[in-house]
Amino acid sequence: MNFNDTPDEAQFRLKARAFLEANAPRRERGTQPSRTVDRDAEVIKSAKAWQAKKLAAGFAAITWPKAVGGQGGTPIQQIVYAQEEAQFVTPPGVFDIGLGMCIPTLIKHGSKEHMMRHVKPALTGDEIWCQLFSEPAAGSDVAGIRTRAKRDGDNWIVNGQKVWTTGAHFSDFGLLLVRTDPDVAKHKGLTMFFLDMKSKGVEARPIKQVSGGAEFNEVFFTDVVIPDSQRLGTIGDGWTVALTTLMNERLAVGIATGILGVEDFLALARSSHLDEEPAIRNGAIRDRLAQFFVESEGLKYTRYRMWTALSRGETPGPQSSINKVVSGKLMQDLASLSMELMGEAGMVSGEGPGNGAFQRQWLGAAGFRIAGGTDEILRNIIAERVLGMPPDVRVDKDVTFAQLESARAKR
Amino acid sequence: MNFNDTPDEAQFRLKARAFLEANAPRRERGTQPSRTVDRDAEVIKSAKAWQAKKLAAGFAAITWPKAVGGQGGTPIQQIVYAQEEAQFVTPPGVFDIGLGMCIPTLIKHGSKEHMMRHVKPALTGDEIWCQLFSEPAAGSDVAGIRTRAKRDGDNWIVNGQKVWTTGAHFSDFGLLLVRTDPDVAKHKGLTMFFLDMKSKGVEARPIKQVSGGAEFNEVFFTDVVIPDSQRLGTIGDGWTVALTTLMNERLAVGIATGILGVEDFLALARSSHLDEEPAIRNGAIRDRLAQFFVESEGLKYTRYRMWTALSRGETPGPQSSINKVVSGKLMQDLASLSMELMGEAGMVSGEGPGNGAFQRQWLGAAGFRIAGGTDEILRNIIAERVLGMPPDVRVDKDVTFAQLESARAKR
Amino acid sequence: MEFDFSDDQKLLKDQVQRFLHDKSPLTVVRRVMEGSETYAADVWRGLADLGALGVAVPEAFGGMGLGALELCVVAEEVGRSCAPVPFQSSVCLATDAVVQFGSDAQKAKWLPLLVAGKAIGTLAVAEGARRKPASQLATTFANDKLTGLKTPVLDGEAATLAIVLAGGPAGPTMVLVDLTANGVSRKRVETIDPARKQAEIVFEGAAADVLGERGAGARQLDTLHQRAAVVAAFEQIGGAEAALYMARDFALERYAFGRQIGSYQAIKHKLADAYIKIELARSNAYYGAMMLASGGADLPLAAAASRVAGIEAYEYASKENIQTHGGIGFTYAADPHLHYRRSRLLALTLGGSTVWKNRLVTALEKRNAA
Amino acid sequence: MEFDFSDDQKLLKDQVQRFLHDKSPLTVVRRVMEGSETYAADVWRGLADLGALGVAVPEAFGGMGLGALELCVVAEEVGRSCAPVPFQSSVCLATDAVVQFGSDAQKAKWLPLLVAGKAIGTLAVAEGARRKPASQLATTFANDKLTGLKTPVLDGEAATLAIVLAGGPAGPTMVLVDLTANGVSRKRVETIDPARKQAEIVFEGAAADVLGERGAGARQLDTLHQRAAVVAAFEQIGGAEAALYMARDFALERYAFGRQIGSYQAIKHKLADAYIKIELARSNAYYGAMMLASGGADLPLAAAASRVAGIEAYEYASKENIQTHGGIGFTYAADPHLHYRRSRLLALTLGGSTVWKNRLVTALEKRNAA
Repeated sequence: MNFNDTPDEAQFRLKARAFLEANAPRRERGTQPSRTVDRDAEVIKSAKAWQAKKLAAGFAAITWPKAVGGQGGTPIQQIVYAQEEAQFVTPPGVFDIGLGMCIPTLIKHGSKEHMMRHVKPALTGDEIWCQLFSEPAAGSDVAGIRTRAKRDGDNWIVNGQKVWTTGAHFSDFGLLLVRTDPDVAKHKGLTMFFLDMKSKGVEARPIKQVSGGAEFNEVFFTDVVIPDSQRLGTIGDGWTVALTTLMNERLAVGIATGILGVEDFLALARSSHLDEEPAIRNGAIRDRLAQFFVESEGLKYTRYRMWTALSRGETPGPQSSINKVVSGKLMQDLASLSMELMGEAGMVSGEGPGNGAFQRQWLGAAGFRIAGGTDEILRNIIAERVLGMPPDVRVDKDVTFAQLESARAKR
Repeated sequence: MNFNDTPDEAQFRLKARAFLEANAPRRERGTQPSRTVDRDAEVIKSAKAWQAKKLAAGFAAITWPKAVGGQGGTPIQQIVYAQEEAQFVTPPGVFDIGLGMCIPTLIKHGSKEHMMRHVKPALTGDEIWCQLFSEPAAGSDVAGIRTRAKRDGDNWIVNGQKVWTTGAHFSDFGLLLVRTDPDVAKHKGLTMFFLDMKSKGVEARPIKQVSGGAEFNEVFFTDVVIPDSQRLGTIGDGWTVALTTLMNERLAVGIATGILGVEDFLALARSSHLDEEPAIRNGAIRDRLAQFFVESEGLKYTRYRMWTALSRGETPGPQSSINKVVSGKLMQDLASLSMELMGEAGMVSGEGPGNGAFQRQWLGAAGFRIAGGTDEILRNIIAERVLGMPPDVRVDKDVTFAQLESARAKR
Repeated sequence: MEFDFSDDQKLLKDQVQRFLHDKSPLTVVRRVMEGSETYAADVWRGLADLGALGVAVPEAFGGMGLGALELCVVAEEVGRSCAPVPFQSSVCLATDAVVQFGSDAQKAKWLPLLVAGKAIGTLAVAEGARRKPASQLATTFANDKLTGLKTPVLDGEAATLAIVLAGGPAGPTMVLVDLTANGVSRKRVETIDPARKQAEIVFEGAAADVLGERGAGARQLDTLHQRAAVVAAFEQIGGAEAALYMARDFALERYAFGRQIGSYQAIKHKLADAYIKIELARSNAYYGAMMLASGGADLPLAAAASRVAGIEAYEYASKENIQTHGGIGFTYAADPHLHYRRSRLLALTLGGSTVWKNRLVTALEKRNAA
Repeated sequence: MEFDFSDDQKLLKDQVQRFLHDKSPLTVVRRVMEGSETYAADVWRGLADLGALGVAVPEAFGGMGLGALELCVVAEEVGRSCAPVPFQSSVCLATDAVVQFGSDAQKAKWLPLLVAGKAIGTLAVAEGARRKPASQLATTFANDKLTGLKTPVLDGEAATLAIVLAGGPAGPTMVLVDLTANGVSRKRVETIDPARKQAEIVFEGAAADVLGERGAGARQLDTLHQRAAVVAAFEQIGGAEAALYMARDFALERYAFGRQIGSYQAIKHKLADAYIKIELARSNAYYGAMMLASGGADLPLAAAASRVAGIEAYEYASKENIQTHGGIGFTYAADPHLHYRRSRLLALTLGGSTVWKNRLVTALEKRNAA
């Protein structure tokens, strides 16, 4: 057991580091990449330039086959690069969804023409993609979407609303899941398209979150015209196509950044007082800190176990599914107790220890436990896919979507 | 707000205390009634004698109407008497199930002849009753029972097995729920009988529990003959009758006794060491102790709120439904932490602080969280009956019991 | 056994509940959160008209001359409505401080104003980041003048009267300061619950009066906090119930996979747990209220238990209300975050759970030693 | 990145797993629980034949000459099977004590016997009810003689060799005692896990040898506990997985209201939580094993984290296994209580969770100061 690189990994790491040293400033020790940034025009421009540079140097689409413009590298190379890049100040990733989810879907389900036209500009950073699946009434239950597309000759006319769309307002293209037939079972009447986000009738509005951030959008569709040539997969087969996208979402290797953790809590506990003694001397605080440590280190080493599997060319086990459900609650509990250590100043959100970072984390954690799969859905996934337990009883399997909707309306 | 008796209650309390003073020794301060005792012949005899004495003095069946042999008293009088009796050493209650559940069911659903024959001997303590509902494959789902009764002229022939029957081996009569028709929906094919526990073909075997106790029995029925005249309610209406019994179970006002609680934990924490300081000085232990206190006091004052409602002649609110789900976990956690305070001696079950009482509680609590409704069932009940949330999806409603059984067998 | 509020007290509760339901819906909370008001003056005036600001103040000073039990039922309704008014600062802390420790002159001057809602009081203790022992206060009181900086002060902008804990030659002393007089300046401090504005207050030789006993400030603060802890528990219980029923209602309306999400055990059991915590808090708080009203010896223990259970119930109910709402729950436009924020505010103003759990055990040790 | 066991180590794991699965099913646990055996001698012999008792003992002394990683994989399988054998006492504590602190003569005398399963070792520290500081030991060692009483001693009846922590003029000292010699008497002590017998041992001038350094007993004990904590975490993880999958299998078989109880979220999420705790424990224990094997500076921190997570995972999985089984779960005839008991035994033998959480933070403070 060791944390060492294999010779190949070490060589790749050196190459990556050399590229980064030459092209980006090193991050100061102790600082963290910011999690929520305004994606203004300047930022988008610099992100595009950085993507082009990475591609040229061989560090974009590392795991993609060379045939589609990737580097033909391994997942562990992707991770090594990400570890190195995290030590430098680089523009925020605005391509993660496009390159991580949309384009792989296009490659699998699109035509040769689609690939010829769209893969290259996405790789070079010229075109940004977003993913339009969730709806106000279809969150955990993605297949419950209501946005309708009706056939009109060679075109489809789309009306409805999407929500939780990251980057809709600066994206060039979007992957769009719509209902084309309400008179069949819920999962059967869906079809997948992609569209130009500048199309007439598309309107993106930012959603203000509790945490103050607004990375997500609501997107409204009013008589938007999409040519049938932009359909991915057959009519009514949208759910199968969507599963490809969602599967790629799960493969994305997330390293949570910008999170206040055990070290921050320890520092705070050392400099705070409880009942006239340093908080770190209080057994209750020590107990909680130990619990935070065990969870946080447990997640870290769970990630290392996954990387080891990748490094050996194996498929990682299901253990990484625990990450979000543990870290959401950990973020929330740690931030909450930190605020308590600050006493009344714990309420102050803009200054004080950490300049309000604990307070922002406490607000943000409430959303982190929901976004991208609620704690409840994730526990279901662990129980069903890892432990092999039965699915919940489904009452929406043998009825049409229209019947479901009218049953709901009647209650 | 106060804890005082009303004048009527105070008078009743004095009467009860005078009766008890004259007839039973006072319990020593700090001792608790034992929870699990062997019901040997001696004990049963003394319990019967005590019941007769209570009845004669007007302290048995306090809340029953005078017409059926009760005292026509109020629920709060019942509670006042129980509070007083708890301060004296009296034989264990072997009549709780009979008088609390079986006889009320008989009174509601039986004939005049049934009442004439059975109520009096039950009240005087001459005859003990038990309740035969649960089965190995029907725990939380009581209506899923398989014990069959087949009609044979004026009799019914019963075959099957019951389980978790308290006091089966010393009971004279039993209230028995059986399936008389498997070809209708689960709840429709049940019928209620009572039977002489000395009938041929009835065999009771004690169940050894994890805690070492054996208050419960398995009861086996082999071609047991029950006259149709001992049927309660109509054929197929057993579930309705059973609900009467179970409803009475819920009305039973339980005061958990013999449980080690916050005071015991505090005493232990004061006399134990953790990391070379008294455990009570450790902040983590203080934190847990405070949590135990809040839960334990919360339950106590919840009980007082219920008593207040009864004292006012009102129906208590639903808050008492929280009692078991809180106290089970509390018992378990408190015992577990107590064992930790004892160090390696915490494993010793027969001696040491409390003479193994914490260890017995730790073992027993695992069962307390299950018996009489699991934590999970109780949370469902709170959600549905108190908060008005929807029931779980039921897949057993529109099929016959026989179909259910064959579907289960096929999996 | 009479362990419940009386019919009269319940009548008062209903009256306050109806008023707040009509006049202080969550839209008013948002109005204060986002606007320039320092508090909802219309709601405050209405509460004053109902007598709710002076239920526990003697009639001689314009109050209703009732007691702690009446204050508790009012608090529960203020909590339920999440009302953006200086209830805790002015009624539970400042007014109570004057009632408990004020001289006749101080009472005569301030109580009628406070009860009528014409003066707003607050308690100013904190001095910036991190907790400090009372012996290390930088704000000082000498020669009837107060100098120093207090922050954050809840309702510090709206308040016209501050009860300030200051250092001085005799030790920590509680003083009374007219915030409209010279030598006082304030600026807003941003906090996690913008519906309840807070301020930094700078005293530069502001005129001040000793409240209570010189040098007894720390002990007086403990007394005030203990009393306010019980009342705050009711405010927390009201808020927790509002959050629980908001979650329940949403769970009945929202469908996923063809079913109400309220039919899933993950949601049902979560809300059952919230109900359990609320009932435990309520039962503890009832005993706290009884001790507060009767001046019972168990007050230190009962107040700590009320506070610990109250914090836990509101925190759990409000955060799981967001969770039950799913994606909608963490939008600013939806209401769940209003209670999430308020639950944290109420958990921090009188000291957090760890401190009170420790106090609880200290009180328990004392009782069991006796 | 090579953060996993090697193929050879996994092979050893499979071998031990197969052996225990075949030869030590839960019926053997019951046999020892209820019978007169002090441990399952047949299982123990089989483990010795596999070399499992000496994986971390140098070949010179009859061991396999492998290391801590191999010991960890063996421990996981012992835990999974709930085997009624003196694995922790003899292999993880007594044998390791001789390896770590023994003289050449002590090693030559005892290790070959221990590895072959011909001697059984144990560590005797506790002296009856309640925890005591090492400085207050009543058992004393002087003039090569040991006098005093130790209880409870895990496997104290089966053991032929005890490593005893005793007081003495030089301070707490670890000594080695042949339990078959004169001056030793023992009697059984009833405990919550009767599948692992414990004893009270009385030493009346029994011959004893210093193990390691005179007066360094407390430090040596810390070292042993730290090392054993990592190995025990694997034993706990194995046991926790066995309990989890026992619960899962039951939940698939058992029907209520026409459905497998495993289709209810209350059960699904409970078992998902057990899985989560087990994975967190496993990941922490892997780092513990790496530090143990490499003698890394992070061992104190990693060992404490392994222990805290290991205790939590096994405790939760075993108690919720009973709960998942419902009524059947608390009968003596059903198997869930076997793991419930064992989880508590393993949580108490090396010191409980509170103590180790405190040590964890001490180690963290030290690392962050450096």
